[in-house]
Amino acid sequence: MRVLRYIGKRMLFIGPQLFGITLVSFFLVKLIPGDPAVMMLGPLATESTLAELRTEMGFDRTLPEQFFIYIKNLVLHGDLGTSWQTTRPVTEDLFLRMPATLELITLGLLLGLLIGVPLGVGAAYLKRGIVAKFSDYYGLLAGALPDFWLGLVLIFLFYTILGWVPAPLGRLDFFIIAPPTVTGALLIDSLLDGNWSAFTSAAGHLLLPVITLGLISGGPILKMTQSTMDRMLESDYSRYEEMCGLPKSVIVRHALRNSLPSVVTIVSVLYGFLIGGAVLVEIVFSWGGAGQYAVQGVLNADINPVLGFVFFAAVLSLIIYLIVDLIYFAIDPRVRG
Amino acid sequence: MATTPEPSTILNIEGLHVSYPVYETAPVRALRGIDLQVREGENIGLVGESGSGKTTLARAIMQLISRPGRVDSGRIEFAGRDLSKLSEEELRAIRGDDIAMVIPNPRTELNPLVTVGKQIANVARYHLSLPRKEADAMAMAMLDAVQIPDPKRRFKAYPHELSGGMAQRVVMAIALICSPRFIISDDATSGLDVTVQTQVLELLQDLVQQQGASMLFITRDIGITAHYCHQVAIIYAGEIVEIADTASFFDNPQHPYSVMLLSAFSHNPKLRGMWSKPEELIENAEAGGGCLFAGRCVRASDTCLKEHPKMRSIRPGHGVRCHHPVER
Amino acid sequence: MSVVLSVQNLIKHFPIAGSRSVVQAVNNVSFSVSRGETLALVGESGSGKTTVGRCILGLIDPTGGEITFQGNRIDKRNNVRSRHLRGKIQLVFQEPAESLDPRIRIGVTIGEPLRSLGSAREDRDKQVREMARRVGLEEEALYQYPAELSAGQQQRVGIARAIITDPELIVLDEPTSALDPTARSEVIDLLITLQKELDTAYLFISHDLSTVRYLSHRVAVMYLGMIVEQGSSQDIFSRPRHPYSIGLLSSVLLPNPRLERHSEVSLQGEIPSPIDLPNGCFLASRCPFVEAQCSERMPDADDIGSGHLVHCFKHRDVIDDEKGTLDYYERFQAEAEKLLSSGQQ
Amino acid sequence: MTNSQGGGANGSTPRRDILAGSGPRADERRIDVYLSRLRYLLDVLRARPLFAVGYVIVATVILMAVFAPLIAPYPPETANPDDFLQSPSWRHLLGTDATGMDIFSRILYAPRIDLTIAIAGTAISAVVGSLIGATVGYYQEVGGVPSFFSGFVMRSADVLQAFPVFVFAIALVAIFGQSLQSIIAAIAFLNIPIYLRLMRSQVMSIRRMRFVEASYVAGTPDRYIILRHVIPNSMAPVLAQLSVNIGWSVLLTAGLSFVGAGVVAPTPEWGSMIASGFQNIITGQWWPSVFPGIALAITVFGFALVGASVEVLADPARRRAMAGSMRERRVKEA
Repeated sequence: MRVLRYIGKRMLFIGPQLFGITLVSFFLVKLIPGDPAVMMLGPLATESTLAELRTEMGFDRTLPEQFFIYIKNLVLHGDLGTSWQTTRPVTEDLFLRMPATLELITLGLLLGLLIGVPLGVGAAYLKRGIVAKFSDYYGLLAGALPDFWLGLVLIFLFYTILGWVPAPLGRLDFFIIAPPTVTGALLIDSLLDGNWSAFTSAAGHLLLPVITLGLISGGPILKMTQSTMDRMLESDYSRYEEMCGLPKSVIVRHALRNSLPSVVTIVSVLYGFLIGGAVLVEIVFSWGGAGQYAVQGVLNADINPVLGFVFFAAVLSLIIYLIVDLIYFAIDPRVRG
Repeated sequence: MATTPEPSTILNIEGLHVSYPVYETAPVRALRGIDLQVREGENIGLVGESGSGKTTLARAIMQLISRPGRVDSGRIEFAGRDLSKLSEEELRAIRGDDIAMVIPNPRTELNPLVTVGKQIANVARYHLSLPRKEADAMAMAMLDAVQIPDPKRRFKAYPHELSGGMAQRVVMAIALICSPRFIISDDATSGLDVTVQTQVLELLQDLVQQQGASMLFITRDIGITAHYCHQVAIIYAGEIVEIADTASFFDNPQHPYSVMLLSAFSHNPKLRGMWSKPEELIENAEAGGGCLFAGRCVRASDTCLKEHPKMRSIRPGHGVRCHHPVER
Repeated sequence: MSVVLSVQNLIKHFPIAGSRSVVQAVNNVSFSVSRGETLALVGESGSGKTTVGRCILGLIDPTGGEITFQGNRIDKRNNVRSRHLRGKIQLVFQEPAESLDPRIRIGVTIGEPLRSLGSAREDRDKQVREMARRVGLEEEALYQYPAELSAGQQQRVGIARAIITDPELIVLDEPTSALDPTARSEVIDLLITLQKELDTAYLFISHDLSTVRYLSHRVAVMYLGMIVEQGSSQDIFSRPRHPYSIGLLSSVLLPNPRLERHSEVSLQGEIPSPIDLPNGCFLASRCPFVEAQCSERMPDADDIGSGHLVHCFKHRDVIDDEKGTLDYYERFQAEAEKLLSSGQQ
Repeated sequence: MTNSQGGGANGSTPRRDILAGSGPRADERRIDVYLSRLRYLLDVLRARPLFAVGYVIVATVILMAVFAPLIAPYPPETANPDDFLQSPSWRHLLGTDATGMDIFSRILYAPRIDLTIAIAGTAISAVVGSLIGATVGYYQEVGGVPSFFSGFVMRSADVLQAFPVFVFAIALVAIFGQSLQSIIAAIAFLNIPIYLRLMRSQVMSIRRMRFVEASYVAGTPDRYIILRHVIPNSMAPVLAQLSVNIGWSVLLTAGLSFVGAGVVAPTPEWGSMIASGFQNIITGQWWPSVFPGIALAITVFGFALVGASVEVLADPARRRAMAGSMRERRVKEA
């Protein structure tokens, strides 16, 4: 099987790539000023207790030694160290928070696709129609609005003024008992649990952040769809299909299929960006996602969460790129050949 | 000059003008009054240099002039119907069904993501309203008819997996599957190697004859028309300057431009010296309203610069647009 | 005649990404070009003729074989860019527009090769003017940009840039095939005149047989990376012996409906892929004269007199000399002259 | 020769220098070219008035930044505890924030920081990224050390692509301290891969162009080929990217400040202003956050429009379409 051989080949590269990323991020993050020992014990700690803690955490070793230990723990035990802020293993923290982020950005990008692709196709199909005009403005505007600001405005409108949605504080109302964690995505877990009230509460909390991300990411998806569709409809083979008298609907369908690789690419790029980039929206909605966790880590010289997050994000990105390649594989026979 | 179409005329073009606007300068007049009649079952070769308007004519017949170009005046009648009066829907029914196009460089013009079998079948499916299975069977038969070896396997092939000659045959299958009455070949074999080209040309000629279709064979290669066409028309700067039966044309080419083309082909320095002006002496005579070829013509007189020549017949079936046709 | 360029057993294989097989673009090609001589490499697309030219120009590295230029071996270290060879080998491309930098004035483009030869600026200016005059460009053109010139003029610029270093050899890669008939014949005439003046050797790469016939002294016919037949232009066009050469020549459609083609030697099917070529003769699958030994081994070159080399087991049986009808170019010329030389005012 | 002026062999009249591409006639032509470009720009603006809006926005924002001290009614960093959270009024056009600073004045001052960071960051990344990209692209297919180098650069860019860039930027600022320079450095660093890839793919296609090969065969040094032929012919998409990228960098700067890893509090900056008004919005005081956001959005919108117009201006296909729409307009007018 060609596909399997291809996946195998990709897997071979993933190891070195992850190592490279961990290496770079480790030495970089270690440069962040601030002594974790001082931060943990407070300004009143004595020099000896500080030194003790440093030895305990391995900070007295040379950087390459520290890196070696870090990698050894990661490979042998899947251990990414502990966060001094939460005093819990980073792996556990991330398994809790990463699904929150992923649920948010997956739904956000789905909404973006639902907005961007139909508008893009419509705008390319009827170049001078009202849809094209609207798409033009929408694309420019979505690229210009800061997502965190849009989130705030939505909160002001739908929570403060209209009161249609729950308070922007986390993923569930405080009185709702969270369903047992299976996937970490609350919508799915609550359904699996049959917990309807948790489901509606989770959905209500998701509404505004997902709309925020969807409206913003709809812009680039729309632009990419429109420009690729334009190109495809102007392409030699679309013109040829026109000469053969095929119905316009067939021509557009074929053009859309030929445009899919670019749409998939832009979605994957957005996904990769949002794993960290959604942190702004997470902060606005007090989401408690992985991005927030990492940013807290950076700002407080809490190194392990940052490294762990980078590692998780890299693994996810690499998985996404693999999926993208598989989609290309399915769509385009030339890649297969 | 509107001639009454003979009963057997399938395509009748009268006074067709097409132009493309150009930013900040005068529009390019791609076609300037084309008159052309094609009779049923006839194969007419249209020869011209690049930029002479050949492809524009093909697209005009299909009613698919690419924006921002447009038809300024003139009419195109196909089987008695004025094509410009038809709705987009009616035109779609004609394209690919009654009038089909054979294109060059098929490997970039076939959809890369669809198997060639499906691309052939699609045309039959939508024009003949066939169910998928029957359309597929028909496409398979067509692949066989264009002499593609192992049609079963090729049916599932993608365009990039085919050689140039194979892809050209696929395009012919697409053009012929609905048994069109009129086929336009736009420089169709120009991308092929010569040893393959003759095979493809012969096949195309056979199939077109079998179906009794007419053909407009557009080409840059005047050599092809000598062997595969009934009539030859020479187009220069958007005008047909000479039109005749093949034998009559090659025995007695009358327009200085036709003679120049033939002498260029011969590479005979003496003949070329006789019939072409060196590049530095070529002048732009377009503005004067005279003959468009006057600036490059070795026979040009004052009349040529002032007066635009009309198409006239010196002998039956042989028209020439020239004040001083070559006489032998 | 002194040999300027000699190519021995040239091989070029291109690796295919993600595969162990290679594209066998050039397989064992040998030829030489002398001073003041034009050798035409003729073949269809994929025959490897352009690749041969690129190997000589150092644009790609050959896989095997030897290229000798004026007694110096050309290889990776010692190529057309090396100081002692610089400007001695020049080239003219097929696409005149693409061979000129659209953002640079014609005069600067023509003079650029002198830059690396270290000639003084004033000197360069003088030479640029001189070259422009030689190729028939007006001085005004030197201040223009490529887009402002016609295709024929652009090609003249390409030629001026090539001859300004007074090269020993010019590789002409299909210099006329993108031009219209009239511009084409003018460029050909220019090339012939310049060769007479400068005594340069031309390696003329082309698929256009009628141009080749007119322009070249010797012809090498290439098929799938091999020279299947080479000899004087006269021999190849009027007494071709290799079935491929005959098929190629008889495929050309000349503008005279009365000239019948030789369909008995027409080649079947299409050119096989240059990946995993067979052991025997590459033409075996298409040749009407094929026999058992053809698919077993590659025929060696057979010299049939005055440097006319043929790679074919059956070349003696292929064509009936008595008929002598093969050179239908000759007949076309004769008829064309009869017809077209009358009637001028 | 028809020309009487240039060919004089006596040398008394100065020869026009062809190789330098200058001289009176060359200058004349150059002016013509500029004039015709300007005319085209005006025609495009007439056909797409929205582009004109873009230019107006960009110009206004820049003027705002320059003349802020003259226009602003209040000093931008002075808190007035008595006047905190005032809603918009004639006294405070856009209201005041929680510390009592005048929002209108702060919005006027903000582009000084935001634009400086965005423009400097984009410019640095464009220059550095393009140069590296051009070198990598030019030597891509050459064996030996250069090929190893380009492989290394591209793998590094790949690794960078799998990085969560935003968190990475925050980390960079954290490492180098919250100064203007380190924010610029972070923005530049984030944008470098964009230009690197863009330029590399361009150069790789230009590298195969015939005119580059002709130069190569003639023995012209690589450095000259890259600077004279390759880069000038590859710049168009980079230029089209610039303006859009400045807008994006403004957003990124604001985002950094919003999470607290960018410009520090009293300094007027749109992102940090939105952040400081964040808590008030839930209680209904919308103006401290909403107005800076609008200013930010309009600015980015303006740069995006200018970017889009550059793309249109550089595209020859649009030039043809332009001719078509002008004909239609003439028909309508007649």
